[in-house]
Order: sequence, then C-alpha cells, then structure tokens
Amino acid sequence: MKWYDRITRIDRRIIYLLLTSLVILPFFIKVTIPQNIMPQTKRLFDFIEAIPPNDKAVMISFDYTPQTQPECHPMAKSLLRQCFSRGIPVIGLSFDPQAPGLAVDALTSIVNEFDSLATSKEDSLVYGVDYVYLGWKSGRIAAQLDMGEDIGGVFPRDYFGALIDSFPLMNKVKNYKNVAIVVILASADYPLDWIRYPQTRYGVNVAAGLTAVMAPKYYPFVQTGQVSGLMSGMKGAAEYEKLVLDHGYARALGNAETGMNSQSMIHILIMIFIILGNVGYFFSRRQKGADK
Amino acid sequence: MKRKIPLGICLIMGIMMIIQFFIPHPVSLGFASTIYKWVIVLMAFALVLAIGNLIRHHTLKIRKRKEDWPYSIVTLFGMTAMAVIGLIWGVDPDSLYQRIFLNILAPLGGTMFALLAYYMASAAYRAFRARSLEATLLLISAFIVMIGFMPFGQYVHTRFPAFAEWVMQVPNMASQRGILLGVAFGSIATALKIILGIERSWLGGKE
Amino acid sequence: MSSDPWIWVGALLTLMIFSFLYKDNPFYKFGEHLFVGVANGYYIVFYWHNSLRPNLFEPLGAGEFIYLVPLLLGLMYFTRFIPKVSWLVRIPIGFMIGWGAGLSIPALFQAEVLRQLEGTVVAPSSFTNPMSGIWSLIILVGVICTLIYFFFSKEHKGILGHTSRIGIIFIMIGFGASFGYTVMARVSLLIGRIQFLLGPWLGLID
Amino acid sequence: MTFLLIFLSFLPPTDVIARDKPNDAGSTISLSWNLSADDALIDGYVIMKREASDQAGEYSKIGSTIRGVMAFEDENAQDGIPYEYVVAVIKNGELFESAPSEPTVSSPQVFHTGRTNVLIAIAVFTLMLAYFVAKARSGKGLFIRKIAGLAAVEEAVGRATEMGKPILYVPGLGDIDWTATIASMNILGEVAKKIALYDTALIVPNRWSVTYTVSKEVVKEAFISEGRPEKFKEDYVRYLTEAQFGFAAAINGIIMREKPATNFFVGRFWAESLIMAETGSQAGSFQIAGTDSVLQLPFFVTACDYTLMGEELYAASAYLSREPLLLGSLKAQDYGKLIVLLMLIFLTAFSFLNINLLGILRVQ
Repeated sequence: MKWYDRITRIDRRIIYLLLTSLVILPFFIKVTIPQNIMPQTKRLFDFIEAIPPNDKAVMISFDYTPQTQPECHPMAKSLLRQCFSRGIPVIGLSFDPQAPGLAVDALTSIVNEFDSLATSKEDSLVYGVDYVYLGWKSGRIAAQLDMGEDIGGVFPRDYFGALIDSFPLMNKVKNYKNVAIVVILASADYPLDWIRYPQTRYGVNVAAGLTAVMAPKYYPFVQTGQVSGLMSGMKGAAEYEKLVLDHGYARALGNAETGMNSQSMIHILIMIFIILGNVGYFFSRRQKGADK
Repeated sequence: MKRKIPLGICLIMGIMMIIQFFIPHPVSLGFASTIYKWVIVLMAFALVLAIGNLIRHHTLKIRKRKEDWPYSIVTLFGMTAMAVIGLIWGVDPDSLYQRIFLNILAPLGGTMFALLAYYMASAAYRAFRARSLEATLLLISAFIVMIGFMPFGQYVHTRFPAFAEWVMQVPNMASQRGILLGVAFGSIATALKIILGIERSWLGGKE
Repeated sequence: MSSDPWIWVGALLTLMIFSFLYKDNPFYKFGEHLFVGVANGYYIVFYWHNSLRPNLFEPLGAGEFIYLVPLLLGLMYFTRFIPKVSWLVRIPIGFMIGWGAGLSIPALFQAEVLRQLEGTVVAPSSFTNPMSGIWSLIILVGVICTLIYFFFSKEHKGILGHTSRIGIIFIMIGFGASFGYTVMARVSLLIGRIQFLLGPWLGLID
Repeated sequence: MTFLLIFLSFLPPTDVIARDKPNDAGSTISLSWNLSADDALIDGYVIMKREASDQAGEYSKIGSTIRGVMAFEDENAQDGIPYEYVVAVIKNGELFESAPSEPTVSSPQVFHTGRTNVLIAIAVFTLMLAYFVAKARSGKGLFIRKIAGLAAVEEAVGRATEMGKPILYVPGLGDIDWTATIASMNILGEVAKKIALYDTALIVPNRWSVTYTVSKEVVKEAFISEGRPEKFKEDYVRYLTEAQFGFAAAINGIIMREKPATNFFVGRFWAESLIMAETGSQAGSFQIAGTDSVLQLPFFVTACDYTLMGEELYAASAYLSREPLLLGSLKAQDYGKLIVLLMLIFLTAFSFLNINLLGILRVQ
C-alpha cells in the first residue's frame, strides 16, 4: 500500500483514541488560549456590573439538564461569583424538573469557595440574606406571571422546605420590582416564555445562558434589546469566566475554559484528518490518472 | 365496509381537527383536549401490543437458544423489574423508580448521545473528500464554521469569527428555509391525501 | 473514588456503551439490552400514571361514560388476533392518522409556510444597514433557488437547470455549515460524560 | 400648633376603553387607557371593576401594572355580564380613579379572524390537489424528474438477495402524526413488495406502538398482494423502545449482529441519525436514507450512499407506487411552491414601492 493510500484508510479507532485523549488532557494540563469576547456576553457582564450592591436582586432560573451541564454549569458558577463578589443578592429557582440538583450544586460550591476565603463573619455568605434557592415549580408561565405580583405566593416555601417569609432577602424582594434581571440558564426554549409573558407584563429584564444549539434562535432578541445579554454555549461560558477572572472575581479559569481547550483541539484534530484524507485522495487519483 | 369505515373515520377526524383550528370557542377547545386525551389512551393500548411483540421476540430467542439469548433475559428482567417498581412503589421524586431513571437510563442515553462526537469525526474523515464542486463546497463551509466558532478563529483573521457567523446566518439559513418550504408542501399534500382517502397505504392491501 | 453505588452503576454503564467504539462486545450487548428493557418498563409505568389511570379509568369510575369510546377504540387493537374481525384494527389506526393529519395541515401552513415567507421577504427597512440589506437579498435568492431544485414535474433544463444548480450549491454550503456547527454541541456532550467519569466517579477533578 | 398638611394630587388616566377580546374563548375583556399626565411620578396603575347592573356596588381590585403601561386584560369576566372598569393611579398607597368605562360584555367567538389567511391557503391548495388528482385519473401522463436514490431501491433489494442477508428498514423515529412517517410507510409497502418476490428477510424496528401496528399491517398486506403470504414472518416487524437513544442502541446491535446488506432510514429523524448511519457505514452496509428533518440531512448525506432530501421523500413515495393519483399531487405541490415563489418576488417588489402587504402572512 502506498503512503497516500494508507492515509485515506486510517483505522477509525486511532481517531477515537486521539479524540478521547484530547478530551481528557485539558483537565490535567491547563493552557490558556486568549479569547475574543462576543458583544452579547460582554453586554450581560456589563449589565450586572452596573447593578448597585445591596439593592436589587439577580434572579437565576436554573433550567438545564445533566446532559448539558458542561455548557451551562460553568455559566452559573461565573454568574454567582460575579454577583457575590459585588454584593448582589441572588434568588435561584427552576422550572425544569431535572435542574434542582445542579442548581444546589452550583450554589453550594460557590458559597463554600467564598466562605473559605472570608476573613470575618460579615464577609461570609448567609442563606436567606445573600442568596436563596426557591426550588422547582410546575406550570411555568402562570408561575412566572404570578411572581410579578408576589413571589411568596408562588413559592411559599423554599427548596429545603423553609418558609420564605423568614428570610430577610425575601422580605426585601417581593416581586419583579426588586429584581434587576432574570438570567435563564437553559438547554431548552425557556427564555421565550419569560420574554413573552413577565417581560411584556411587568417589564422585567431578561438575559440568558444557552447551549450552542439553542443560542442562535435568540440573536434577534438580543438585537431588539428584549434579551439584555446572552452567553452562547461553552464558548460563551468560557468568555464569561474570562471576564470574571479579569475583574478579580475568581482566582482561576473554570471548566468552560478546559472544555473550550478540548473543543479547539478536537476541531483541529478533525480538520487534520479531513486534510489527510484529501491529500491521500488527491495523490491516489493522480496516480490512477498516470496509470491510464 | 372493511375499508370504508376506517377511511370515513379518518376523513371525519381530519376535517374536524382542521376546523377546530379556526374556532376559538370553548366548545372547540374542549373538543381538542378531549380528543388529545383519547389519543394518549389509544397509544397506551397500542403499547400493550407492542410490548407483547417485544416479549414474544425475546422469549422465542431464549426458548430456541438463538445466538446471544442470555441477553434477552436482561431485557425481559429489566422491563419487568422497572414496571413493578414503578407500579407498586410509585413515581415520587425520591422513589426508586426515579433513581433508576437518573442513574441507569440517563447515563445510558447520555453516553449513546455522546458517541456522536466520535462518529462525527470518523464520518467527516471518511466522507469529506473534494470529489466534486458540491462536495468541495460542503467541505469548505464546514471548515469555515469549525474554525470560526473556536477561540483560535480570531488568529486566522480578526473578522473570521464574524465570517463564520455569516455563513450560518445567510447561506445556511437560506438553504434551510428553501428545504423547509418544500417539505411543508410535501407534508401538507400527504396529509390532505390521507384525509381525502387518496393515500391509503396505512390500510394495507386492497381488501 | 466514589463510594456511592449509584455512581458506580452510572459509570460502569457509561463505559459499557463507550466500549462499542472499539467493537461490538458482551459489555455493550449487556448495556444495550438493559437499556431497552428498563426503558420499556419506564414507559409502561409512565403510560399507566399519565394516561390510562387519569384519562380512562378514573373518569370511567366517576361515571363519565363518554370514555367508553376510547376504551372501545383501544380494545379494537386486539382484534388483530381474531381473523374474522381483524379489519377492525384499522379503525383506531384511522382515528389516529386522521387526527394527526388534520392537526398538521393548519400548523404546517402557519409555521412552515406563512412565517417562513414573512421572514424571507425583503423590505426597504432591511437596508437601514446596507450590508444586512444585501445579505437579506442573498437569502431571498438562496430560498428561491433551493425551492426550484425541488420542482419535480419539469425537467431541470435551461433557466430551471441553472437556478436549481445554484440551489444545490446553497444546500451544500448549508450542510457543511450545519455539520461543522454541530461538532461543537456533540463534543460538549462527550466532555460531560468524561467529566462525570473523572469527577464524581474517580474523584480526579472537582 | 398647627400642621400644614399638603395633599398631593395626581391626575388619573383618561379614555378608559373596555372591549371584548376578539378571537378568544370568551371570559376576557381587554382594557386600554391613555397614560396619566403624571405617569413619571406615580407608582403604577390599579385596575378595578364592578358589575354594571350593581350601580351602588363597590369597585373591586382585579390587577395592577407598573407605570408606563396602558393595557390590561381581565381574564376573569363572566360571559354575558356587563362590567364597568376604572383605572386608578396609585402613589404611596393612595388611589386616584379615572371615569368608568362603558359597560362591556365578554363573549366567545366562533371564527378566528386572525387565521383567515390559513383558511384561504388550505382551500386553494386543496382545490389544486383535487384538480390535478382528477386530471391524473383521466389518464394523462405526468412527467416526473429523475430522483437519485430511487433507482437504487431495486438494486438494494437485489444486492441483499445475492448476499443472502436481510434488509433493515427503519421507518423513522416519528410517531404516526408525522407525515414523514406516513410517507415512509408508503415506501415500506413498495420495498416489502419487492422483497416478497425475492428470498430476502426483512427487519422493521419501530419506536412507537402505533407505527408498529401500522407497519405490521403494511408489510403483511404487501406480501399478500404479491401472492406470498406464507413468506411473511411475525418477527419481521418488531417493537424496540420509545426511548430515543435506547432505540439507537438497539439498531446498532441489529446492524452489528444481524448484518443487514442494506439499511433504509426513511422518515423523521433526530440527533440519533448519525449514530445509526455511521454504524451502518462502518459495517459496510449499502445505505439509503430519506428524511424531511433539515437538521439531520447533512449527516445522512455524509454517511449514506443515497439520500432523499426533504420533499424528495414525499415525491419518492408517490413515484415508487407509480399510482397516477399520487403522482397528481406532485403537480399540486409544484404549483404550491410556484405560488410561494411568486409571492416572495412580488411582496418584495411591492415593499419597495412602499406597499406593505406583509400583514397577509401574519397568523395570530
């Protein structure tokens, strides 16, 4: 077999092995490829930067599933880091039944991270004062609308079963008037409901962090301003990590950056193999032409 | 009669569902939701037949000791166990049924889904050959998007990510819309033919 | 390493499915057969709790006898086994097919014809930014040419031949772009599985 | 000592208009008003209503909005009862009420006027279809262009027979309410007829219980109509599972273990398309795909030998059966596309002449 025939017939298992190692390696060898930051990601970051501390809350709707965790989980963590660093209270909730486990994981891991660095009692984060997680509710649209009147009416108790009246934060935040922005982190078409119903009725600001597959659908809404910022896919998550790091809200880049390194290398790997295949194809065809 | 009655029911159902779309009256909405409930009930009944087929297939395999027959036991056991667990102990969020869903079905499904990353690589390597103008265009546009949506895209040229975005938003969108419009007419025509009884392959043979 | 048995179950099943990449083997066969079995068990329970009980037996029990209709229709599926009346199985099938077809016609006209048309028509307002105006003209041309490729009752010669050829070019560029874009999403899924194996299971990363 | 109390007064909104909400199922009244002249200073608006027959009755609060909003919908009206509405400005808990609206009654409608265009489209297309089908029935020959991949069907069946291996036919992952599934059933019938004439086994796995019952009928009848009922085996048509990836996993198993010579993937597909097609390609099967799922086409084109793209799937089902009635509808489809094409051109042209007709495309 000539060399050019050989490179058109590389065993697929070799490709699979290389691909697997490119997914695993970045977890252990950290490299940073500088990122360009897309305007819609920057817009969300700037919006939250402009919220004054200890005033209105940021509401995060955790609506992603375990399968899309690599894309949306880092978004949640970066957002939480930014809010907590700036003293902005966070209210978490979910409309996807698979999401609460992930939401609790994101909240506890970031809270632990902050508390381990806290030097005084005032510095540490307090549940019910700095953040709450309301849990999951069915009847999405009705719940979203009712929260415009009274959040406590929709979520009388939080995810852990405590009455929300007992939380200082929830006494301050009664409805959307005290919510600076709602950020929906989702792998399905959830943000559209927020735009159609609570936004038109109560004028609440809406932003989103979506999987790469979902995101393009929302570009038109970013253009019209109905969505005040958008993180799209793992790349958006990595960009947000970068912004949060650059502003000193985090100590190191997170999992999205790692994922992006895998992504980049796998894209290059696939392209190299396509090129190899074509080089081989080109020479073998030329050879066949010469043989005739 | 063996053909006329089913065809008539199909015609009536089709026309009623079309008319329903144009009537906002509560009677019409109530009709639509009742029918929908019936449809789900019918699916449940058909499932009994379907599961019957599955059981038959696997018991035959076991009885005749066909190749790989022990795995058929796995399927039958998994099905029976899951059904019993769900029917007896319920489906609450912290029931065993939901745990099995999260820890057995979800990882199995998620991993099958993740196989696609590998298959995309091997399919692209094998099939993306510049054999003709069309194949070359496909290859080039795939490259543009694969480079442009990655962080390193900006090092090719600062405007390259924007170019990749353009390929997605302009030529890609145009072709998708064109295909979609064609599909819509094919679909509508098929649906109409079914309702009008012109297309009756679902009845099976001539009698 | 994890001490949670459920994590171990998830991890081992993950590896069983991945082993198919090397070649078909007993582990994959086990995972596949378990998947099919447990999934069917899952849906049996699902249909009982979400369909048969609330939509049939409970209303019947409450004396809503209109629900005898779906019961009767449903029972007709089983006439397949009685040769003399086996044609009755066509009645529930006709019911379902007619329902589906009737439902889809207005929906298709609305979502896939009229709305797509509206999105494609170019208006002077598209030209507030000259470039985006040109792009919407290109989309218009692309849609028209693609559509012409799908004309069946005329031979693709002359002007029809040229335009349908442009249509095919658009289609191929679109396919390439879709393929390239999807790589990203699928790799994300794979990263998710690997993260699960390295993190919760092996405890090598956090 | 006396305190000078200053009562601040705010102007209420004006022109409160109540109307029955059009095109709905009743029990909703739409309200609109002109903003208070003091809109920038107030906290918001409160909406109140009472039954018009009860002139002595109190107005009760039914909702509120933030400032700057000039519309509200009362979704709890009782059909047939006239209501009066007032909209009040609210500031620090104090209300400043507008004049009441005219008494208004809500009612359900029997025709949705916002959907007239869809009705016209359906009517026109049905007429065209009926016309061309009637014309086809009269026996006039219709020209249909060549569809790559269709000729391959015969070849595929022959190949399987030569190799003594079965044929796998996946009728998509859509249930029977997807028209692509119906088109696939049609093609399945034709493929099964060809198979009945050869000594080839057939495997038709199904994801849905209803498609399982239909495809079983279709295959069985195809064998009967070719005079080979004895060749039909119960095991040809199988039910697998409703779980999308469980189904794909099982198909991979079938491809690897029963080694079909030819795989057909015809119908509606989602992300699992490439899992099956790539496995088939690695196993060396000859593959024909056909789908109207735009997003899955690139993967089938990459991994299969022939692909029926989009509408070609529907054309193929008509073409294979060669029934003039079915072919007639292809002509109607072409005219439908022609109308769409002309509308695109004319609506664009008109919009540049400042005639905006886009409204005719909008559906509520």
